[in-house]
Amino acid sequence: MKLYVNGIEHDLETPPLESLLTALREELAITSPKAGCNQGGCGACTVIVDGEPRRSCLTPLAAIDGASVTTVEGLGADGALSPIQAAFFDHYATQCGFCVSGFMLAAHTLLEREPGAGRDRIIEGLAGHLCRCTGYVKIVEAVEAAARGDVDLSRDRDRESEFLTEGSQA
Amino acid sequence: MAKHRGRGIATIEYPTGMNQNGDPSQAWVKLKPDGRVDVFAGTVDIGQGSRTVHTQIVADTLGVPYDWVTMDNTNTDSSPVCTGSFASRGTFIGGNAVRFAAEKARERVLDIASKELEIDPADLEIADGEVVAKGAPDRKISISDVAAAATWVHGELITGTGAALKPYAVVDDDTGKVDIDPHSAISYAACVAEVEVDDETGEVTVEKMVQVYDVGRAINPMLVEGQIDGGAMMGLGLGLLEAAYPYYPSAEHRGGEFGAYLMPSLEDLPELDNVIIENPSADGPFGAKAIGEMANNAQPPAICAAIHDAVGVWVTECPATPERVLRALDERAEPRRDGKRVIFDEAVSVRGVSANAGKDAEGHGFILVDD
Amino acid sequence: MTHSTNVLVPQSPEEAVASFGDGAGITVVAGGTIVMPELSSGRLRPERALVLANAGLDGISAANGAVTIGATTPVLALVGATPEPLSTFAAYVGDYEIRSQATIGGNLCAPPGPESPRGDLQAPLLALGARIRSAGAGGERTEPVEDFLAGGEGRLVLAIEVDEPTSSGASAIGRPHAHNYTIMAVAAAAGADGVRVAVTGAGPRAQRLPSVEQALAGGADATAAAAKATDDVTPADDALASAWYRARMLPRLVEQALSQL
Amino acid sequence: MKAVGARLPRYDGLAQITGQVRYVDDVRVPGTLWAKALRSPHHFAGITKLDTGKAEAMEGVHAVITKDDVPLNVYGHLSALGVPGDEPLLAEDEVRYKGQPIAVVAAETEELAQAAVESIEIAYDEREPLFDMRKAFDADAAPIHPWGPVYNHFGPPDHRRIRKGDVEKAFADADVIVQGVYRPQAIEHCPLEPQTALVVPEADGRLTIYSCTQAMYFSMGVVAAHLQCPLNRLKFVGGTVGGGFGGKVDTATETVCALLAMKSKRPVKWRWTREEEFLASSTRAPWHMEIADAVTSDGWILGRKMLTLHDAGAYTRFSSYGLTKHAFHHTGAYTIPNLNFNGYVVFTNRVPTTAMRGFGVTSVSYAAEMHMNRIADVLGLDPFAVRLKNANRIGDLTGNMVRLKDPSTVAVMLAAAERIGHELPAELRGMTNEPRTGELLPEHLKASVATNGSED
Repeated sequence: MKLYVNGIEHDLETPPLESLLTALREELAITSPKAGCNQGGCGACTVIVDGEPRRSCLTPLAAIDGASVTTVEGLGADGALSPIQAAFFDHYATQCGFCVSGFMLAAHTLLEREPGAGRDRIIEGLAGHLCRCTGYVKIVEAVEAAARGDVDLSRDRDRESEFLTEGSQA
Repeated sequence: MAKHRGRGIATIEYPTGMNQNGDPSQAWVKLKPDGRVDVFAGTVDIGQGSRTVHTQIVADTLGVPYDWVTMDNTNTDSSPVCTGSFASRGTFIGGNAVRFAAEKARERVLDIASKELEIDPADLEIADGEVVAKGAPDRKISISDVAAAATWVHGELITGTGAALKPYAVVDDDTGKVDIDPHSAISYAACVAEVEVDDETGEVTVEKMVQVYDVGRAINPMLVEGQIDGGAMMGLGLGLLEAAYPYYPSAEHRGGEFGAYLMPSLEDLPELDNVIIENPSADGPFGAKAIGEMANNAQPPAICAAIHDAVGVWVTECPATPERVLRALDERAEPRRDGKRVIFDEAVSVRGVSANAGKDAEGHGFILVDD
Repeated sequence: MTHSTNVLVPQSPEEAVASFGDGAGITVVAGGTIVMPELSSGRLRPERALVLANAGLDGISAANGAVTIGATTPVLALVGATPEPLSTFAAYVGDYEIRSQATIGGNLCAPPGPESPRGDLQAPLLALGARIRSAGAGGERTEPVEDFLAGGEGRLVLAIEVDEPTSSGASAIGRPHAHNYTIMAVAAAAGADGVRVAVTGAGPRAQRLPSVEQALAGGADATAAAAKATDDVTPADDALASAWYRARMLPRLVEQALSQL
Repeated sequence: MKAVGARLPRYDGLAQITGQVRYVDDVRVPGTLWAKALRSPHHFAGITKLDTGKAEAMEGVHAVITKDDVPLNVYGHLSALGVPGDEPLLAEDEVRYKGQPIAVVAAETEELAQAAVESIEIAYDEREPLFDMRKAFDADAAPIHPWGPVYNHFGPPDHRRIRKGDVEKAFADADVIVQGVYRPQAIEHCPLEPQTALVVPEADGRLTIYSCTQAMYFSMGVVAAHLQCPLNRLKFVGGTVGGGFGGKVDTATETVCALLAMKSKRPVKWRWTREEEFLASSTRAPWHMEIADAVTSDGWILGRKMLTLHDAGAYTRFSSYGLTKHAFHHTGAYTIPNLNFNGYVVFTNRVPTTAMRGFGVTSVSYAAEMHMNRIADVLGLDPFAVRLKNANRIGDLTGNMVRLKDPSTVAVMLAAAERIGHELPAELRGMTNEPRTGELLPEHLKASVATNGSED
């Protein structure tokens, strides 16, 4: 089996009936997709396969031989955040963080399918993803902001520099 | 078929810290030679953002920029005791531990600065990463320089430890009376839920919740909002959706997957209108009380009150599933009136179910008003 | 155990049929949404697995008033592209990701879940009088969906054929919950031979409601016909809803669906 | 002040959105073995045979543990606070809930571990389970534990009591007595990260325990007690958790992994499947609460009698703690001068219940607020008005005789009323939390609130 994961070609030893999630986590040590249920029920394992969001726990490797896979590790280019990542960060759309990779990848593809999607379309598009903490309010706000293009992409990945310049209220 | 709207109110209170106290949190703060600050505390971040809150508290207590502060809560070798992230104790008790540690470190900063500036520590203050003489703002030294002097000149480590512990409150087993306060503070909240009830399907939709929380002081309002938003959804699940045992007390038909367990999803998200009140506590860090645990307590009764307002029936078993709402509508049960007594729900009471006539071994009644 | 499973990935319909053979000891993986959790958990340990992703069994085509749907056509592709009430039911399934991965053939063959109904699409296929083309022991055959559901286990679905109804109806319990299984849903379709009505979620598999259909044929109005619905099914308790609630809701759902005809 | 009060981004926010936060299952150590458990298929049964010989003999299986491998098998989550331990880490001669762990295997793969579990020979003597806590007091109730179905260590009584004022007089003086029963049910915690632990035996004899606990030191104490070892034998690594909500205060996986790692001398990881989470992880407790309030026609609550049953499931865990907290808060955000509260922790053959967000108080918030709304309805009064009248004020005494210093019932209610445009009469609009005076200090409150000697 062969996969292109975040642009890098991998020949996999994981058996072909194992899930894409298992291959990513156990063989390639790409751990952002999470095994929240291994039942397809939570969306924490969602990754992008050939441009479409997929529950990686439900996807046998044999069905996607040769596919291109994107995880959040490959979402931004060269150390920069992608718009959806910047929006999730700015809007505090994470609490424990376990669901966030799946949410962001699903939202990223949703906005590619439906640029400018409004609140109802965002809720419908992401409704299969669970956040128990539950940060739904701020997740929706983040995706709405990304849909509007209202994100700050100049953010440095280094946490030093940002913090007291904008948040402070003295 | 008709849909009915209703509104219900609930007001709650919730204690900060473990009940009866006796739950320590400890912390250690040290400065690097350039004045950057390391915080060691065992507070587990379960998503509530305790690392953020702890570092905010340390930054302001020491008087350094926030981005000077790092925190290690990763292991029990480097971090002293934290009883745990539960009982809404992180910000108050964990926060006090790091505050106390930072205050000690602050004293050491002033001591060293005093030597460098040759000014009595009592005449010094710290602001924006600098130690400044009170009334003489041109006489100052940066904390970076203080830390460097401590390291390279005075041969000292600027550090501080802190421990927060309220003593264990003893309960009188006969009366429940405690000898001392059994909590660190008490937070309060009110929730008004607006629902729509379909009287033919029993389905309830929460349209809006107005929620007011007194958190003492919102150390980080964004994190507080996260707790309020999240609690609202969890409370909605408690009130309307979730049941580990759908046919309680039967233990059958437990779902084994998310697809068969009704957890709140984005589709259940109502309009949330949050109001944060800051009525500071006397002892919490910067006046903080707590927010985490209480955040899912007010919604279930507010929702069930709103159901009553909408269709006139009390659903007193949570969650208020469509089936329970429909059965209540079918029954339209009126309370039994006996003299001045107004008695609801007799059939489900202990005496309504138990075979032992509702008395315990000491003859105390399991019925509310003794015969 | 997936390590010891012989995995077959046919590259054409013919190869799929040949690989499937008589179906003995083989597990078919179409979309994977139902079978993968069984495989990953080790509850299912097949000798052989047939992965249909590249078998060319997908696609929707129309000719002579009939619509033919390949077995591995994703549920998502059915929405807006197939006759009602199938299209509406397809939109009930899961979320975007599940719909784009799950297939009509897999949904048709779905066994009931341990504590939930599955196989939502069985109801509209029953209402539409779908014809199922399948391969397996005794070769290929085409049969009515009722017959397939009654005895189709161990066969490889190749395609599903439905006719455009003259009118249709669909109704479902509850607010949509993309991560939960549909609790109960009713499909109705009117065609040349009358009205067919089917329900999913009232039994282990979807069922037609013959008493309702007969009442309609006998001239009953929607309300009167819908009242017969509980004559045909005996709902059970599961984790999502009780038998009582389902029995209470069924006539209402039937009436709603019939009112759309 | 700069940082406090600011809407600063999460400390770990960038790590979260770039997939760099490492949860326990993201930690990889070469040579790790995988654990799987044999769990009870019955709600209540005696174990008449347990033979792990075949499992131990399987190639690739490196350790099998049962009760005999645990230095201190029976321990309680609150044993350190003096609550008697009643829960075995691995079942002794009985299983008291479906899903209770009996034996755990460590093997080269999860599949192999599962196969080894299935090879364990076990036989049960099934018993009639008890599920209805209301029936625990029946003479013929199943004795789930040797001491019966009720926790009996609240000092001398077998229940938690609150006694304040003269409740019989309050009921005699009342215009109306309103009674009701409230029954919130169990829910699952459902953190998206399942219970997971990885334990690495280090060369120096220490154990590094990668844990998803919400409470590292608390869990370290539990593990050390079971292992009967000093704390410096253990190093907990954690601090980052994929959701807990109280369920990860249970030390569910760490001790078993530690024992397997010690026995196999290999790193061992145990990650529960979602099915196991639903089957065997603890839940929020179901509660049964009966309230009778003595009230006046104009909305004063003179007294409350309350009975609470808390369904602990099969073992105590934190139940006695939760019930005491519940008792302390059973008047809600209001001051009631005369109280008689009796609360019982009742055992049933359910998965043990544990802490969950709002522990002990979520239940009573539901009951007390439902009851408050019923009182308002029965009396024909505005539910805001009844609440404000009885609201906690500075100087009021709670049921456990704590003098309130800064209650905010009034503040949050007035803010809520304003936000929704609910009209209130001027005397209510002008209320504060200041100590009661005038009409808000009626005779029945004077006696037991303002002049009680137990202040401070």
